[in-house]
Amino acid sequence: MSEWDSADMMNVAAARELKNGDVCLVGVGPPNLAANLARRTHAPACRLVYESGAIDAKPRRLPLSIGDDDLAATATAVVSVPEMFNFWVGAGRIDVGFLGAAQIDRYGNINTTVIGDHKDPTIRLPGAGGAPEIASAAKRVIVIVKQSRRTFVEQVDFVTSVGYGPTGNERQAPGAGPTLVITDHGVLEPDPDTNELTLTRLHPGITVDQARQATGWDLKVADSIEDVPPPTATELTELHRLRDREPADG
Amino acid sequence: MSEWDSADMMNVAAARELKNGDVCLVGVGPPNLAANLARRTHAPACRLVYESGAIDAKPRRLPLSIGDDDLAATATAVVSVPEMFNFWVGAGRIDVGFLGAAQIDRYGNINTTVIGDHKDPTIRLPGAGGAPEIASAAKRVIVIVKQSRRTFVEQVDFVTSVGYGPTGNERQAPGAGPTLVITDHGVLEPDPDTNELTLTRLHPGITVDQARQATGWDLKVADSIEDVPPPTATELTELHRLRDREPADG
Amino acid sequence: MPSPTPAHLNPLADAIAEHVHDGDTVALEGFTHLIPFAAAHEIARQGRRHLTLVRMTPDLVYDQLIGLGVADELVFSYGGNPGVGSLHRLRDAVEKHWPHQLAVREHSHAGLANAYVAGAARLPFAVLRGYRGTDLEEQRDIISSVTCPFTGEELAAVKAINPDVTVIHAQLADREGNVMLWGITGVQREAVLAADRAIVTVEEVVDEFPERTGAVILPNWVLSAVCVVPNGAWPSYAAGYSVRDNDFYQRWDAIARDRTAFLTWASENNLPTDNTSPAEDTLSGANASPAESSLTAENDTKEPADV
Amino acid sequence: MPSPTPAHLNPLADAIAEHVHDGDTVALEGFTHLIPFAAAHEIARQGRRHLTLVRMTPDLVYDQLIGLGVADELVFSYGGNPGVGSLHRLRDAVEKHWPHQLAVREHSHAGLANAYVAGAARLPFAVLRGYRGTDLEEQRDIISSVTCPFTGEELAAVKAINPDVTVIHAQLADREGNVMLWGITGVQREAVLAADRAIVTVEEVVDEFPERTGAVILPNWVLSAVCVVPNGAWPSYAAGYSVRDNDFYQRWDAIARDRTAFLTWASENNLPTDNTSPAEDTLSGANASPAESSLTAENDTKEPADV
Repeated sequence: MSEWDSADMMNVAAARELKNGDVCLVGVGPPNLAANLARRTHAPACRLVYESGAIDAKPRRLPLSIGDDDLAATATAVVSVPEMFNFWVGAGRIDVGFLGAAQIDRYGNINTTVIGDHKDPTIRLPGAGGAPEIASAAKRVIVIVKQSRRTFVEQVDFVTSVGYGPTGNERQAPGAGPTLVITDHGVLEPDPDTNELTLTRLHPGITVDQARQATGWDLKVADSIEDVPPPTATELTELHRLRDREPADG
Repeated sequence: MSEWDSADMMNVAAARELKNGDVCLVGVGPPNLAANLARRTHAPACRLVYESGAIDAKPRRLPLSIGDDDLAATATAVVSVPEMFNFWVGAGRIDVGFLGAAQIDRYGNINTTVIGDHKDPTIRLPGAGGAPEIASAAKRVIVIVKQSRRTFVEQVDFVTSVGYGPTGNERQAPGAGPTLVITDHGVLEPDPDTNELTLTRLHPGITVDQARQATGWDLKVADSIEDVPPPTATELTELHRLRDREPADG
Repeated sequence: MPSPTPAHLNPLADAIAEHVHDGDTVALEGFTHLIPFAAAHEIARQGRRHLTLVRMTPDLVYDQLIGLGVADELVFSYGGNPGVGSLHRLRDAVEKHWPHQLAVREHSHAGLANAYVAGAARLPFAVLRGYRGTDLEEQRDIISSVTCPFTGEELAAVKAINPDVTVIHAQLADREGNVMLWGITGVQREAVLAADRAIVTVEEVVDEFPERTGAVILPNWVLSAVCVVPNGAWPSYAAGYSVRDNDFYQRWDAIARDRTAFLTWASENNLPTDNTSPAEDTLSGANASPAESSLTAENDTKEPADV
Repeated sequence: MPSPTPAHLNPLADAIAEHVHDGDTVALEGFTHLIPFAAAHEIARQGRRHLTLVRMTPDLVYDQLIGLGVADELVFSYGGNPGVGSLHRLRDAVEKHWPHQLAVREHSHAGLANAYVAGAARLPFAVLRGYRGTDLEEQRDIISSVTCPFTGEELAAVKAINPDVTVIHAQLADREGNVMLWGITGVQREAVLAADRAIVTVEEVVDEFPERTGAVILPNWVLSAVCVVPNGAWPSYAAGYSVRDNDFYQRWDAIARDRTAFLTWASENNLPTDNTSPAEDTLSGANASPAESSLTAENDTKEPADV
């Protein structure tokens, strides 16, 4: 039960950022795991919103897609997709939005569209989904992404979702932008002056040098780095139960 | 049962214009009476839509307002008011829209807003309601209004709903505009070339001269005038039953 | 934006005192059905002044508030007593400035509904195909036009409405303060989501919501207060709980026609008025009937069930 | 505009033959839930070509149609196999032009949802706050901007989408051909109302609709055809009738990764393909597994009821 890897640590660290009462827009993958973990541990009253239309979903097991019937069946309300984006996401009612990334640059700009040219790509990625509006309108945006030189790049091939713009100063959206980037190495936060992503926390056993090695630009590092506490036994238990699609413990 | 007055004739003549299968947007007053009369007589399959959101309402008694519970309870679907105007009225899904008028001019432009100046009116009328969009988007617009020099005026004090514009040529809306004006004297139709309202039919016992006397401009009269047949016994029976708020006969 | 605090079940007087302030822009919505009369009367009872009142159909509820001197401005789209006639207090305020002048901004139903829609989406305006060629367009501060960047077509634009507070009546709340309404739901969802604060009066509190086709559910975290006020929509109605008191809508015509009758009605119902003399210019006093103590009357006009 | 004729209960093959033509713009909607797979397969079986396929989430349903050579163009907002990975047929068409080149226009979810909303309202465009600073804006023919005439704020505009035909799956029709769906209802209402013609497959026909909170009801006169196709959403699901066949979504990954496996699957399910050799360039053939005859398989992965 006490074994965990860097991906577990990433999900646990993301879960810890959710506060009780937060309205959280949840996507597939790590965000889904993190948000449900938070709800099963320290933030039972955080409110899960899925872009499929489910508001205040209380999934009994980890949903396998954002359109699982369990989400609709346990939600306080289910709304249409246009209403979700117009009246809930776009209107700024989301406290925390989680995003993934195929590529991210030092100013938090995100690519999930293509590697290569948009008209003739080397790799066609899934595309935008709800990310551009979450990036634009959520009060806090948390990016969850494994750190590597392939992902943390000098320049993204395509801007799908805007962070702070090409030079860090172009953001005009109503939300605050990416407030945290949580990786399998640690946590990056935008510099208060320049918005450049800065390493501020390290996961247990990871060094600054390893984080630098996994970054495709000259990584800015905070003067004092916090150590992220390792996953607790409770966090690990619930993480495993979620992955095994078991209901909450107790 | 065979007694009737000019107001009855007006309502009966309006009801006759509804065809089986027509989608009809119904407002309070004479339109409500006419549409429900049509449904109880020759057009049982006409579809009544109320701007309150009721689609395919099948009221068992004459509704006293467009928001009666009987409309919602008998409708195929009830939608929100924004959806009604955006997806149903504005989108052009209404075959027939009925309108009333406090003032109407020779080009079918309608005032239901004020007598006098808008900022300091002599008489404050109810205002626009759903009329401007019905006038704009319905495939056929039927105006039901008692004819008098007070109502049929050279120039309306305020254009609430557009007919064919100030000189008859300014209409740019997607619907056809006022195709019929049904009064207590007869029926007026726009001239095919000029769009000027032209007397084309007379109710029983009404003369052209009477219609001219009740018109505040030099009334154009068709070369050959049709005689409107008087109300049938069935029409009168159902009209009285509707007014008495009785359910349909049989 | 609404406070993220979950809504509580509150006494109505407390909710109005906390959330409705002098000078606020206030929307009381409900399209014929579920009109929040009890909340309106509480606003009047607490003596609120200088409100901008927003509502698609002012109906009796705003006729009363306007006559009581609560409003400086009215934003609306259809101001009649449906099936009866004029709203005489509204007319008296506009035509004769009694009890004081009332500024008016008016839309079509489509325009005002879309102004709420834009407000709920926190967009500055909404687009619709309408208004062209009408004199309503002269209200340039709320109605303008935009050009489609793809087709070049010119369309109407209406300015978003974001009330300081929206008040609605609904059938049900659950124990957590989530709210459910059904039947004709009008523009209530949009009006609530467009507001900074939202107050809901409900018929009753239940453990669990029933299945209701066409129901609107509002989560507690977009609501500021939920108040249990049975029959809080009277003389309007709440589907499943009451029927519309059509007789009162008829009787109101006589009360509202005459300033004296209106002031008597206000006094009998403990609704404060400005110290305005009714004598100077009564609108159509000739056929006014004496006021009836109708506000507090029971809903005595239930129609026979007809299902 | 849809024909005013009431919808009939039709065989699916007839409805597709009558209403879906080569070269049409076709939207098959359903957000994870109620995806009209059976109708998609019928479109493929009838050999339709040169379609512009519109769908927020292409999902397996468009991965299949794209691999079968049905589409010339794809309009979408998120093209993944949710929780599993890539849509390999979509990628093969875009990256390697197999079986032929696929033109792509893409939105965000908000943009595409609003493009349907504008289409349903028969407006030429919709306004939203989004896209600014993204490279998606480079698609100027579908994404542009407008300036608010009241505040001067610049906002995004998306061009309306009006499919020639929209196809959805729903739980119920009544005997008159009105349709009811509930659960996650996605963008189906808007996609149907935006289309010239609409086809609905349903689980069953009932005398009367039940009460269902959150249900969407579509009157028969906006529908061109209603077809009874039980389990017509498999391997997606219909709330109250089936659960999502998550195993098939997993298995599809192996089928779709490999052109040979895909062609075998198509052949086994009588779905015509273009005469394209799979040999020339297989995307990631290394870990491809043999095709399973999954299309016609029973939904064998019902999960235990968990209420």
